[in-house]
Amino acid sequence: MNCGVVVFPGSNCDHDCFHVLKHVFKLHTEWIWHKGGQDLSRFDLIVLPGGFSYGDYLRAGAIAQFSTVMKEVIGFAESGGKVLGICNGFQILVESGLLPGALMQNHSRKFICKTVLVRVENARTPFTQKCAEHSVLNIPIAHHQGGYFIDPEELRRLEENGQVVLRYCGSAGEVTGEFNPNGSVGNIAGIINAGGNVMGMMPHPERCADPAWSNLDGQLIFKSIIHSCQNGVSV
Amino acid sequence: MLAKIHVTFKKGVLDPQGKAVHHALSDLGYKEVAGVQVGKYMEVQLNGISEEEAQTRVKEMCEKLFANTVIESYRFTLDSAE
Amino acid sequence: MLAKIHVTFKKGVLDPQGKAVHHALSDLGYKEVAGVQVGKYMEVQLNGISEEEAQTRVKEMCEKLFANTVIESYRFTLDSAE
Amino acid sequence: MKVRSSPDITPDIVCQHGLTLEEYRRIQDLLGRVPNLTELGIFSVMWSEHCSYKSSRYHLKKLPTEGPRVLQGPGENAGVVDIGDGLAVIFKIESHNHPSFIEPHQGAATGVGGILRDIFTMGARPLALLNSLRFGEPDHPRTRFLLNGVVDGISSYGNCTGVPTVGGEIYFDPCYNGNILVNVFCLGLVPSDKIFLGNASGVGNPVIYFGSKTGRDGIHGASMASSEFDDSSEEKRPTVQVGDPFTEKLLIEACLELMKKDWVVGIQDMGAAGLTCSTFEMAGRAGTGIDLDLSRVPRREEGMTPYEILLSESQERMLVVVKRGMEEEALALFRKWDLDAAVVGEVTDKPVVRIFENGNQVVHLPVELVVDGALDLERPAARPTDLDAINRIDLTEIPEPVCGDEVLRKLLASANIASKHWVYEQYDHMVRLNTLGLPGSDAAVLRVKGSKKALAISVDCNSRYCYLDPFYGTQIAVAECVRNIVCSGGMPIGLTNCLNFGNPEKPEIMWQFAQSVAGLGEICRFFDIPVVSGNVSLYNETLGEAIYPTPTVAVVGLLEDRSCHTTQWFKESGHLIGLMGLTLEELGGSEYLSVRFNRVEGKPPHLDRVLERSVHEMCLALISEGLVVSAHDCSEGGLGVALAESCISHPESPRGAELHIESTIRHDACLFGESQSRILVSFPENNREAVEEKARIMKVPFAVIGKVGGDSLVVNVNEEEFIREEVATLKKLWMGALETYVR
Ligand SMILES: Nc1ncnc2c1ncn2[C@@H]1O[C@H](COP(=O)(O)OP(=O)(O)O)[C@@H](O)[C@H]1O
Ligand SMILES: [Mg+2]
Repeated sequence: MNCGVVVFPGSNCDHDCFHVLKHVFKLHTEWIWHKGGQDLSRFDLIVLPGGFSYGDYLRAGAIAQFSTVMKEVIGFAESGGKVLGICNGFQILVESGLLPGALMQNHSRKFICKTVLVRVENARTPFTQKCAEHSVLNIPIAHHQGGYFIDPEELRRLEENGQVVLRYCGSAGEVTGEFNPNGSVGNIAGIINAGGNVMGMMPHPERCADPAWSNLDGQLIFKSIIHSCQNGVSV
Repeated sequence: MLAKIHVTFKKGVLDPQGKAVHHALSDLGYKEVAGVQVGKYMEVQLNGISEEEAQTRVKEMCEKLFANTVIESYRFTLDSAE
Repeated sequence: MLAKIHVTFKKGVLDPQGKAVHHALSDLGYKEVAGVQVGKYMEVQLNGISEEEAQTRVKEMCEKLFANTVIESYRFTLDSAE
Repeated sequence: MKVRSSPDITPDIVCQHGLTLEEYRRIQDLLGRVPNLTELGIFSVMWSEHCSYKSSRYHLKKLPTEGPRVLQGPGENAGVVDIGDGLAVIFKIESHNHPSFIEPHQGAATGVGGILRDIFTMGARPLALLNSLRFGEPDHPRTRFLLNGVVDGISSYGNCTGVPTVGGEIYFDPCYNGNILVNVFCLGLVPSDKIFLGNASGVGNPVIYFGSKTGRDGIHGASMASSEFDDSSEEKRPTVQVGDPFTEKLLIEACLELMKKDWVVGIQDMGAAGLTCSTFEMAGRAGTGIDLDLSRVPRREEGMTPYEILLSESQERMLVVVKRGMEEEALALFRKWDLDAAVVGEVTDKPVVRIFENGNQVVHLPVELVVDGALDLERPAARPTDLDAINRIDLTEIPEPVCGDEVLRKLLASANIASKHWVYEQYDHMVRLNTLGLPGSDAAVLRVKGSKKALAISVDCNSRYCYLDPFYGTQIAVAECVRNIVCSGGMPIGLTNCLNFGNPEKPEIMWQFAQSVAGLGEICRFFDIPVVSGNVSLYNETLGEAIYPTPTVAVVGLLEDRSCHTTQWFKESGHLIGLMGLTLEELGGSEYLSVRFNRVEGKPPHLDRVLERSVHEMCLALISEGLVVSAHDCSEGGLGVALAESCISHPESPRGAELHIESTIRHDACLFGESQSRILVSFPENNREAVEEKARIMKVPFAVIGKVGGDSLVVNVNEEEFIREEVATLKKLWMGALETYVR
């Protein structure tokens, strides 16, 4: 299985994603430089990592969507390749139109870094199939613009299609405002495209996937992807 | 030519910053404040193009970059004196 | 009454956002762009005060809250129709 | 020698440059002529307190700076300590106090930027940031604004550059009402044979400028950092710079890529005093000279004069000397990272810096005269006459509380003791996957990838103690910092310090300074911890009111085995709780006196160095042998607060505890006094004998004082209940206090 981690100027979780894919899961992993020019078809998975691409000036992900590599990533996704956008990667995916909606400044207007709980809303995606349906994962978040927004009409469609994959919740899985760290509509923490091959999530699974820590919930996301790449999965 | 661009949240999109600023103003005793909207303002200096061209080009820049039209709307004026 | 407030960096102060946006626009092929400034735009709805009062009050708000006068300057207009 | 002349230099102009007429005379004598205005500007920044350490150097010389692990002591951009396995850590702490008071967000942000550059300029990838902050009293009208701005600034800059901010400390005290402190620490990791220095050697080698363009920002910044505030400081405002963390991130990556090449000769960031300082210092260290052509310097604004270009403190800029012939490759590398870059000069053999602009020579100055010419001042020192009165305290005047509940609640909700999660959750403290010990315990713990090792880091200073006794107060700062390190499982290997004081021209301040440095030197020698870097910030005064002496120290500790890292919270019901060290009847300078009676007086707690060291050794032994599962030192708020924190700081599930303490001293001193050299540990009952045996062998007073369990913290003193409070209540108070305040 071949993995690629895109490096934008200002990416800073690129090393973390690379580390987990290569050193924890022992997958063949390469860097993909933002200036493009690589044939991406040999990859099974492309990760858009967290960070502050182009400083996230103006709006998170706004400038990165125009980088040369994003044209290639869009092509890769359109031909069915799996793309995982984490945090800033999620922001870039919505800015570039690969995923619907937008990510707004947190309601607190502050950056938030802490471990939160998310409930798996759809365990039949290539990114979550190793999770139990409605199980609760412990995953860190670290963002300033993580409030997911989408208009009510489209939200209904997302929900009906099972495209809402992760929601912020309490320890018993309760999805209430109390457990919403950033003001996301419907406590949404992660979504998938209609094709089922592009997923964006604000929490950082790579931060809880290295055995140096006791919390390994993030491994479920990576194991799901690996499993689906190796066995194929229908959505 | 100077393009002056305003980007604000669309109606129905909550503006957390506006809300917070409103709150802060109330705390400071500005009871006359009934609402606050916080947006962005950009000035783009353009060289060597006609006003007509500028119209299309700036519109494009707004749609592509300055505003995320899912949540924001924009308007701009062109000032050929500057 | 609606106060429309513009806050921008003072002359000579580095505007990192403007710099990055300028760079991005050049990369996108907008060669006509000679400079970009990114600032803030605020609309404050005011109720039940006279224009004269509003002048002083909004000025105060700008100094206290909206602009960081160490590095930013502000200007505002009052629109009594809105 | 032809140097462009400039308008006559009047005494007024000299003063505006922060130089005394005596210093100006010295310049003329040593130079053998009158300097021009640009040259005067150079002297003003290079001879400022900030760059020349003229008031402090005499004292700093007495610090122990060597040790078997030290690869680089003070004098370079940062200190370097070997950690084995071919790796070394580079670290330093620096102040950005004045700029942060004027513009908290940008001041703090650019402070982070500056310290990051000090670290990666030496070849290290920055691994972690910490900060030590001091604000005025919570009720002061500006405190909330300053706190918000500073935290925002640190968060925006650190987060964007992808360097985790893993710890720090915050205190509030009226003495900082007019002078906040923002001290920022950074640590980087580097192969021990790949350390880069700020050296301009090799005659004929090109000097390359890279990073952001030069603007008019921050001119006079360095001299501002060295002069006292008065009411007119407001007008000095435009000297504040705006940071561009995105460019800094590119600089980090570009520098680390550059340093893989074998043609980098020397490199230095442009910090205070900008291009001037880096040019002169790099030549100075190599004993060479530099010819600089200002017309090639990338600029942001039109019409900048040589004076402005040389003194600008625009951020995110670097200077590098590469081997001749490699300039094109270097420039290509910088282009790859979208950075501005240009060859701006050349290394020469005569130790003189010559600066040209469009062919005209505008500066011609001997390097040594500029770098080392400032006189070391042995400023007069005198013990403050009111100190004796302040040190006296009559405990009989202080009523003892019958019950400790309310005091404990008050202490936990006081801004100085309350949880700082509102702050550190705004910092990305996890990025780069090294933070094993997250903020919220005694020290931050970072793994060292590629080895079994880990690092523990803490910053500390209780300035109240330093005010009451600068010598012992400073020693306590070091002792506490080391205690935090050993509680986390680390062995101290190096120290850096940031000495924040008032106006050194006042003998009382100079006395505080001299005492503090003497105390620091002595304790570091005793603990055998080398001081490898540091920073001095003087003139922290407004309208004649000085801050308390605040010698912030940061200690770095090494864990040979990262699995031995320990946290402060109780782990399981049924575990026993033990206390190392002695509790004396000491209330001087305590948070208790301040919170309950609004008094800052008495003497700081006694520090028994020998006992302190034994406690460190015992704690480390217990941890490395796996005998204890938690360790927490007693600091502000004493044993009572340490117990409460051990109960409530568990990130998921707080625990209760029941204590039975035997005591012959006042109850308030027993629970809230701040006796030093005490560490609270918890362990499974099975280990009791082994732990007690360890205490006997190591001659550390030790007592098992209670047991973990239940929903409440219950403290009985001499079999009488003194505290009973539900942990949920305590946790809520402690967690919410700062957040409630900031809102
Ligand atoms: N300014 C800050 N930035 C980041 N973390 C902080 C800051 N202030 C305090 N913390 C964290 O909060 C915890 C408690 O700090 P403190 O009460 O100062 O500890 P101690 O008394 O053991 O020195 C520590 O983990 C510390 O790193
Ligand atoms: Mg501690």
